[in-house]
Amino acid sequence: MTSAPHLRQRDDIVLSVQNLVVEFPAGRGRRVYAVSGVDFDLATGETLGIVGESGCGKSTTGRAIMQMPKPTSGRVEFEGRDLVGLSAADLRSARTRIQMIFQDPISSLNPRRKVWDSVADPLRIWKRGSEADIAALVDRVLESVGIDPTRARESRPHEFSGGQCQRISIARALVLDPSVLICDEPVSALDVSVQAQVLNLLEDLKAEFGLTMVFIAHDLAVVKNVSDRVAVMYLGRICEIADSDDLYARPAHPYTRVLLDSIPVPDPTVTPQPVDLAGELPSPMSPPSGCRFNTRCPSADDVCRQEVPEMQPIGDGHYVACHHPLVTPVTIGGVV
Amino acid sequence: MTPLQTEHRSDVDPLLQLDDVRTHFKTERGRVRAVDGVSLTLRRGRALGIVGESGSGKTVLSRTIMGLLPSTAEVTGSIRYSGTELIGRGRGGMRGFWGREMSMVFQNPMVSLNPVMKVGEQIAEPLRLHLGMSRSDAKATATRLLTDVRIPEPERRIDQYPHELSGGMRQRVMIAIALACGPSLLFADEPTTALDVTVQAQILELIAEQRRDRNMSVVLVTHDLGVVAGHTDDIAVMYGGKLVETAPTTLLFSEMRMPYTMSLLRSIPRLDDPSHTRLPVIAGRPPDLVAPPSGCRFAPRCAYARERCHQEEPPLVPTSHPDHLYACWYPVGSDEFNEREADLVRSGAVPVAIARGEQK
Amino acid sequence: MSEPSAETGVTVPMAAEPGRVQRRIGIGFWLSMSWIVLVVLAAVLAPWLPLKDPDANYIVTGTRPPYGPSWTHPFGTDQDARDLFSRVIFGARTSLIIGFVAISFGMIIGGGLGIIAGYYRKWVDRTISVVMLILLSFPALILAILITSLIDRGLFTISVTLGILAIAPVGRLARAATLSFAEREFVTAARSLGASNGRIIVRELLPNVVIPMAALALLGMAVAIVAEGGLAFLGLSIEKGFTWGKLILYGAGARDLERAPWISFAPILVLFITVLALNYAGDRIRDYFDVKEISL
Amino acid sequence: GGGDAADEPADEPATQDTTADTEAPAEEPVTEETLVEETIAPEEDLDPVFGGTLRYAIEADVDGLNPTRNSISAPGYVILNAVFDNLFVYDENDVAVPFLAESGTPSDDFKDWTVKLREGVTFHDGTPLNADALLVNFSSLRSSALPALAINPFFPPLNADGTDPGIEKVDDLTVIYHLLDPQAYFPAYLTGQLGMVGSPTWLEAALVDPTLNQSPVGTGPFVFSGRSEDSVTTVVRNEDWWYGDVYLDAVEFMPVTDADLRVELMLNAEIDALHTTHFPSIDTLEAEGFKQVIDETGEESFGMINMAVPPFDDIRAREALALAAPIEQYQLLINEGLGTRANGRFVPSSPNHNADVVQVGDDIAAAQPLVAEYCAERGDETNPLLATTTCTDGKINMELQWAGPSVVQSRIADILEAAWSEAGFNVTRQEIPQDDHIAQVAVGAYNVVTWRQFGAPEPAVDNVWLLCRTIGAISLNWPRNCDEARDEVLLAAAASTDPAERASLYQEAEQMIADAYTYIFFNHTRWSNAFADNVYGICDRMLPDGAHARCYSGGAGDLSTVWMQ
Amino acid sequence: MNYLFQRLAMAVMLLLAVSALTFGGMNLLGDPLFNILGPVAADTSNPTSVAKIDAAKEKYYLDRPLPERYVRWLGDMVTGDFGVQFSSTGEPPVTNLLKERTPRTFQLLVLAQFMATAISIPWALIAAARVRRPTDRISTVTSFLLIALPNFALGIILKYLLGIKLGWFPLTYTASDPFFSRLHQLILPALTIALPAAAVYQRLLRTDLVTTLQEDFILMARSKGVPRRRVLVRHALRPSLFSFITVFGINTGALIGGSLIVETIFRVPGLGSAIVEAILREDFPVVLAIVMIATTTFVLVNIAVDLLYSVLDPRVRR
Ligand SMILES: Nc1ncnc2c1ncn2[C@@H]1O[C@H](COP(=O)(O)OP(=O)(O)OP(=O)(O)O)[C@@H](O)[C@H]1O
Ligand SMILES: Nc1ncnc2c1ncn2[C@@H]1O[C@H](COP(=O)(O)OP(=O)(O)OP(=O)(O)O)[C@@H](O)[C@H]1O
Ligand SMILES: [Mg+2]
Ligand SMILES: [Mg+2]
Repeated sequence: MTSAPHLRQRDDIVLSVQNLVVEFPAGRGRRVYAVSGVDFDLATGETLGIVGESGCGKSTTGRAIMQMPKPTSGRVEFEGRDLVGLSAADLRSARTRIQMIFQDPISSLNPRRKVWDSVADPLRIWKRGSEADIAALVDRVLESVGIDPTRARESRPHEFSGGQCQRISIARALVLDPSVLICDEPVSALDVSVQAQVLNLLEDLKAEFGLTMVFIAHDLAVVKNVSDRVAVMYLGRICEIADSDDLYARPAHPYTRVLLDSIPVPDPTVTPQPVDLAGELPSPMSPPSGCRFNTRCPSADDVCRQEVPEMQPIGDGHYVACHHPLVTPVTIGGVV
Repeated sequence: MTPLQTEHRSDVDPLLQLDDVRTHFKTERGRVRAVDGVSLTLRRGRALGIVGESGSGKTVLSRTIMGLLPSTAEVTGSIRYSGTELIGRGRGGMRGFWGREMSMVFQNPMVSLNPVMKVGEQIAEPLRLHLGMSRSDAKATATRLLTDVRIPEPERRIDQYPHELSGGMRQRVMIAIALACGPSLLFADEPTTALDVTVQAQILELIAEQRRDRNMSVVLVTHDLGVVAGHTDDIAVMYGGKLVETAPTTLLFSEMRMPYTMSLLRSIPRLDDPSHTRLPVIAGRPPDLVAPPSGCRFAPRCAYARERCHQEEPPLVPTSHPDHLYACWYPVGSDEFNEREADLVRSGAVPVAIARGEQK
Repeated sequence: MSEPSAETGVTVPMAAEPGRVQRRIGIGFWLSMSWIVLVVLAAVLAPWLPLKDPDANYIVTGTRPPYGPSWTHPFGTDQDARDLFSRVIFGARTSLIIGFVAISFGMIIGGGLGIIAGYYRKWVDRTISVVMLILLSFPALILAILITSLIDRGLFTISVTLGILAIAPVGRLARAATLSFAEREFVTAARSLGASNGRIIVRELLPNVVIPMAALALLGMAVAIVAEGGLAFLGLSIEKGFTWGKLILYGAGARDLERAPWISFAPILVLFITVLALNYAGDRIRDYFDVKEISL
Repeated sequence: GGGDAADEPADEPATQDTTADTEAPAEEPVTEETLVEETIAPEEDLDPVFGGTLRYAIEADVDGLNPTRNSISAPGYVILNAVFDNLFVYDENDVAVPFLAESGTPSDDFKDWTVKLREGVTFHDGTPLNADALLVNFSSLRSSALPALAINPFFPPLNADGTDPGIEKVDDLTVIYHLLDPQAYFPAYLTGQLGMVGSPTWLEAALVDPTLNQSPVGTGPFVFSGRSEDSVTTVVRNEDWWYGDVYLDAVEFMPVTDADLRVELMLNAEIDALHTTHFPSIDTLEAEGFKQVIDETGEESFGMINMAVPPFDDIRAREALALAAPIEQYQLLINEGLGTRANGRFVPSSPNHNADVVQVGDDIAAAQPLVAEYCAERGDETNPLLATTTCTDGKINMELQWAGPSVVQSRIADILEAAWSEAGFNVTRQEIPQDDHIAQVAVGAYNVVTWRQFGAPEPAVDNVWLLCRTIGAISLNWPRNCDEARDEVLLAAAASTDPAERASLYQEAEQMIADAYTYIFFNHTRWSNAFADNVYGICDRMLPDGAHARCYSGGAGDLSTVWMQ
Repeated sequence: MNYLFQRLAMAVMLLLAVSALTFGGMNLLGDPLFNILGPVAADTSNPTSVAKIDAAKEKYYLDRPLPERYVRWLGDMVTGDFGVQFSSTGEPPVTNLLKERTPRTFQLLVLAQFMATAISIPWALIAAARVRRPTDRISTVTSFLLIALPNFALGIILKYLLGIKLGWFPLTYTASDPFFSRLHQLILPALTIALPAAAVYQRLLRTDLVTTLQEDFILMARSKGVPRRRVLVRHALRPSLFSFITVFGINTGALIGGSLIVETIFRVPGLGSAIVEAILREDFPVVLAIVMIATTTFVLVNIAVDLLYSVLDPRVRR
């Protein structure tokens, strides 16, 4: 565990992901190194945000937690059990405790089924109560996400807007009363106005259902808004993890800095900063050695090119994997 | 370059003048009023941002100006480009403008380049067609253009196919194509939504730079207020096919009048807000453009709307600043508005911080 | 495996976008369906309809058949003075049975295999795809002739043989449709909700795959009917009784075409309209549900 | 007269779509002219010219062109007559006279025939024609699979040492054929397959390489030049034919199975000649004024019954079948009223015709009681072919088999089935390819088939289909009808040189054939050879003794005198 | 390279499977002996026949187990020896038949596919350029009619109208005629194949063109000021050719076996008519050989189509 000092030793950890590696075969013996050794944990009631550029492995991480697909190696400890080794049957039932919401609200609902049925389905699969109980529960959950249950009984997904579809899939994820909810870019496809509705809804539901969430997005501002902690990913690895406000206030990794600088601010008085980022994102099929960011990092040197940086603490709950962090490391609790 | 550009001084007469432009589509469901009476002016060398929610008619408006609409579209009103009327010119009539006078950068660089033609060919095509360049001249020019848009190793790239380039590079290629014949007006329709933030920043920077170097006018279509804030001179806000507010950028942000503009801005999560800040939302969904609501089209979703908003359509009126126009009966800052705002803050729908922060 | 024809002969399914304008299916569709229903009804009810005996020789003494269309024989008679109108209707019975049995067989086997291949992927898909590829690369009509000549030329054998030919195209369609749906997130979602594979296939995939298949069923029925005609034309269709194909063949000699064109043209016309109606209806269903089809 | 020696299998119902055969009401007297009728205007004043390629459409392709190995049917004779010369040919009076042979002399008992060859004739490949050549031909024929079956019953079996007692070389140009029975008309055999002489060099090579069966080498007026199976067989002029000048540069034989199409091709001038047995075609060609040679003395079309197995081992079942046969309808529909109804093997103008023999049919009422009687008595025996009882519910189960696919054959089956069903037969239809069909009939795996046969101008040659001795595991006596008394009559007729005696013997045999109900005669086959207007010299061959050769028989004739303009 | 190798390996496997199935099926269901010897095969009581049967069994290895026979056949085939025809009148090598007939069928198909392509591409371009306007609707109706017309019916009609009534084309195919007149003789059969094929191709291509024409890169091309016709031909056509060439490929393979009806109607003695006869005669070596030719062509054409994809679309290149 030395390489993952940011994993916390607390009793209320529901989900702990350790050294998660996911690789995909890419034909002709090549592999896509989608996720290469990711560690994080999640305490009850906490929301962890994951940000990063397209292709950095955010979704893969999320799905690997659900064991869809099974990770190449690593542990996914959920409520004390390692999901990686579970039998198919055990996994099926474990999955009811972790749920996922997807980026594309429309394709995550079956176009040929009434949305009410889609929401009721999980209950039917697990035979949670009589048909009447199920109906009552579904109606209640639909109402709590702001969808009229009567309309839901009669309508198919295409009769709802994107935002409504996203609410419906949230409802479907919630009927089984999961303890962890993984949201994979749930608002990226939505308009800002609708995005705000969904973000607020998630906040409300979190309180109502006592959810623990992993929130994946590429928009740092959105992530920051919903998360307690944020992990920044770059090319399959976490490069920085910190409390949301802390990350914004004191970014320690050069990549985090770049990300923050790139975000356009809706304020004409702020002149946009030229982005200090060289070159292109390397291919996940041949990631650079050493620090994966070294090819584009302004302060990269030979060490960065050769040695993989370890996670190191640089503040309270603030960790960075960088040889040359922008913030000087601090001592926490006697450890370096 | 073309006589049009040398004859007129930039701020004397407008490069583009729209007057009551309406673009309607005939569909099986009825008439879609995608653009419904838009008037606006764009001066030479300036950057205009068009913002609005999805489906508000931004794309249709820019394509109307370009004359790139499907045959189901009906356009009325007047669009004058450097004094020349564009409406009614037909495809053949517009072709002379495309590429040379005005050109366009599309939203998704992944699908806007011909996948089966080499990048170089695609850049060279307008050069050869419009400027009658020889093959080798066109190739040399194409290489130069690639250098201009900051593509490393342009000689190699020119013989590559789009899929061999990253998204950011493809968007640069698109810009190179758009710039090839030295247009006076560049439409950029959400040029960065498909790109990562880091790339987005670079592309926006590139467009701004090219605009300055070439003294072009740019129309930047986007739904992201952050993008327009940093990269435009003027902003036009669209809602439901109509222009609801237009002003120079700084003015708009400091003195926005339209509750819609304000709500839009408020609903964006901001980095400098602490996490878990509650976002004020715009309830409901954008209007159906086949049967738009009567009165103010935003009224059904507007937290500040009153009876009148549902009955009468507000005209576009100027504020004290002649370039700042808005269409609202009870604009931000009016008594009726403030009254409602106070209610909302009290009820918690609008967090105090935001209400205060936005009213500067 | 990216076989040459992996993407071939196949359909990719539809995306019902939100708020998408529902197109009308059109009058042509209803016309086509009416014709199909009419033919099916006539065929089913043929024995109870006031039709002439299709096997009787209505020779008018002192004259020599074939007789041209008239009040007594609306479609005329064949060389043996048999009433073509009732023969065409009775022929519809066999032709439609062949079409129906063939495509049902193809749908059940091919559709099942296709969905399984598309859903389970990996070696299951590879195995099934190879089987389909083998079936597909075997020249269809030759396979049909071979099987029927080696077994027999009964109604059942011919129908099933044509059904076997339908397996690969239907299977590929079902596979492609399944693949495209299986990648959608609602399937992932269902799995994450703990739905079993069987349930996902039946509840989530089947309803979506059924529509492109329905379109294909109509087209496939048309193809099977025509294929039977082809066999008949080679003289290799069913031995006992007659089909449209056999009726056409009876009048297809050069001399009969010249002196009595109705003998082959009456069944050709009915076959043609039926195939047209099936094709058109299938095509409309496909368009209506926005199934992108490459081909049959 | 003599005939096609090894006529067998290819003789059946032709595979084509349209080979309909016909006849007219039996009562109608058939005039002398219908025997061989030439509709060709005399053309004495025209001088033959050299050159031209004649395109000749034949009704089917042939599977081989070796007269000693392949069974030759009418289309085969059309081609082979061009490449080969026969030892004997029929003259215009149907007497077999020497042609490639210089003479043929019988022993007193007509059992040994000495045949002397012409001198100085060579085959196309340069091999000289001599007695050894005949020996090679004979042995090749005797060892063949099917043609041998038609020959062997008349010759002694091979000796243990492999030598053949059937033929004996006398000198370089003379052989003696040793027969089992007295055959007064043996030369007739030598007008057919047995008398076609192929190059021994070629025949021996063909034994090793059977593909050579496709490229015949004879002494005839034309030299085989090339063959593309199912499309065209080409022969070119033999510049030094021993018998004289040949005018045509080449002849192309093209199989066109569709009779209608053959006529269309003629009308379109895509071909110059054709042969056909299709009555409407003959009609059309006549209406269009083409030159035609018509011959109705040849084969008959009939239904044939297998007597070896139940139910038709019982004469009542056969008689019922014959009585119920819809002969009138067959004439009207299949033959379109254009054919001549047959009552037996001979046309009425033949001296061998027995006017008392009338083919029964069209009498369902008379058939029904016979069926009932049969079923009552023998209804629970087994029909081995169908593997059912001979009767079910008082109906006789039977199979009707024909060679197909063929539209006309299916129509015939429709008509027969309808009538027979009414009479109390439960008909199972069985359409099988020609080759199989013949094989099935040869091994006796059938109940009833439609068939075409009895084409030899000399009736003795047709004995092979009728004698007891040709019954076996493979029978050429297809119905397996062994009647010793009839055999005696037939053999006596073959040995008789007295025309009157001969005629009465054949008439007696006709009655015996009719009494057995093994054949249901429908009609006489009418063969027409038709030619385009610019084709001349048809049937102009003069024989060495100065007589005219018989024109066309069984759809095949001689092209050596033909020329085109 | 590696990829091509994989494809070829796959193709070989496919051919093995198809041949094994055909070989097995035919030998299990039919009796080759009967087809070699004819009725003699049934004559088991006669010693000479028995000798012949034994000789044939020996010669054709009929007394060996099926797998062994298959392997022997396969070995021969690989060396170009397809065995001899089963025929009671001689044993001509199957290769003779193939040599004669294959070129005819191939000429027919090349001509047909050429005509189909030459008709369908301009047709599709015209229709796509005028989507949903009268021209397009008429063309759709036309293609529907053509597709719904069974090829035997179309063959009969063409033969009757153009061949018999109008006499524009000869009714026979004569193998001995010079090349160009044989080509002339092939026009009607080729047209019978080409018309429905053209209709199918047209519909596919039109649909794809319509889809392509809605792509952003087409709009992009137009916004560059590229003339309409050039947009259509230069920008839209190539990326729209995929389904077209895919089906073209499949069709080419299918037609080898599927041309038999047309070959029968127009009496072109090609592979199609040969295989029908062979199947009816249970002439297994010929059936196998033609099935192998058809399958090999199918597989090769499809590999070619695959390679063509990468020519058409650089994205597919590896
Ligand atoms: N099933 C798969 N097979 C092969 N490669 C895959 C697969 N899924 C993902 N990848 C690759 O793994 C890498 C990480 O993908 P992932 O979807 O996790 O990225 P992401 O961060 O979610 O990106 P985005 O923001 O675009 O959703 C990418 O390079 C992607 O192409
Ligand atoms: N060809 C067309 N036919 C019918 N309606 C159309 C057509 N094109 C656009 N529309 C409609 O016009 C309206 C405006 O569309 P437009 O694309 O301009 O929106 P936008 O503001 O650009 O949205 P986005 O942010 O999603 O790009 C939408 O309701 C759209 O459905
Ligand atoms: Mg993702
Ligand atoms: Mg847009």
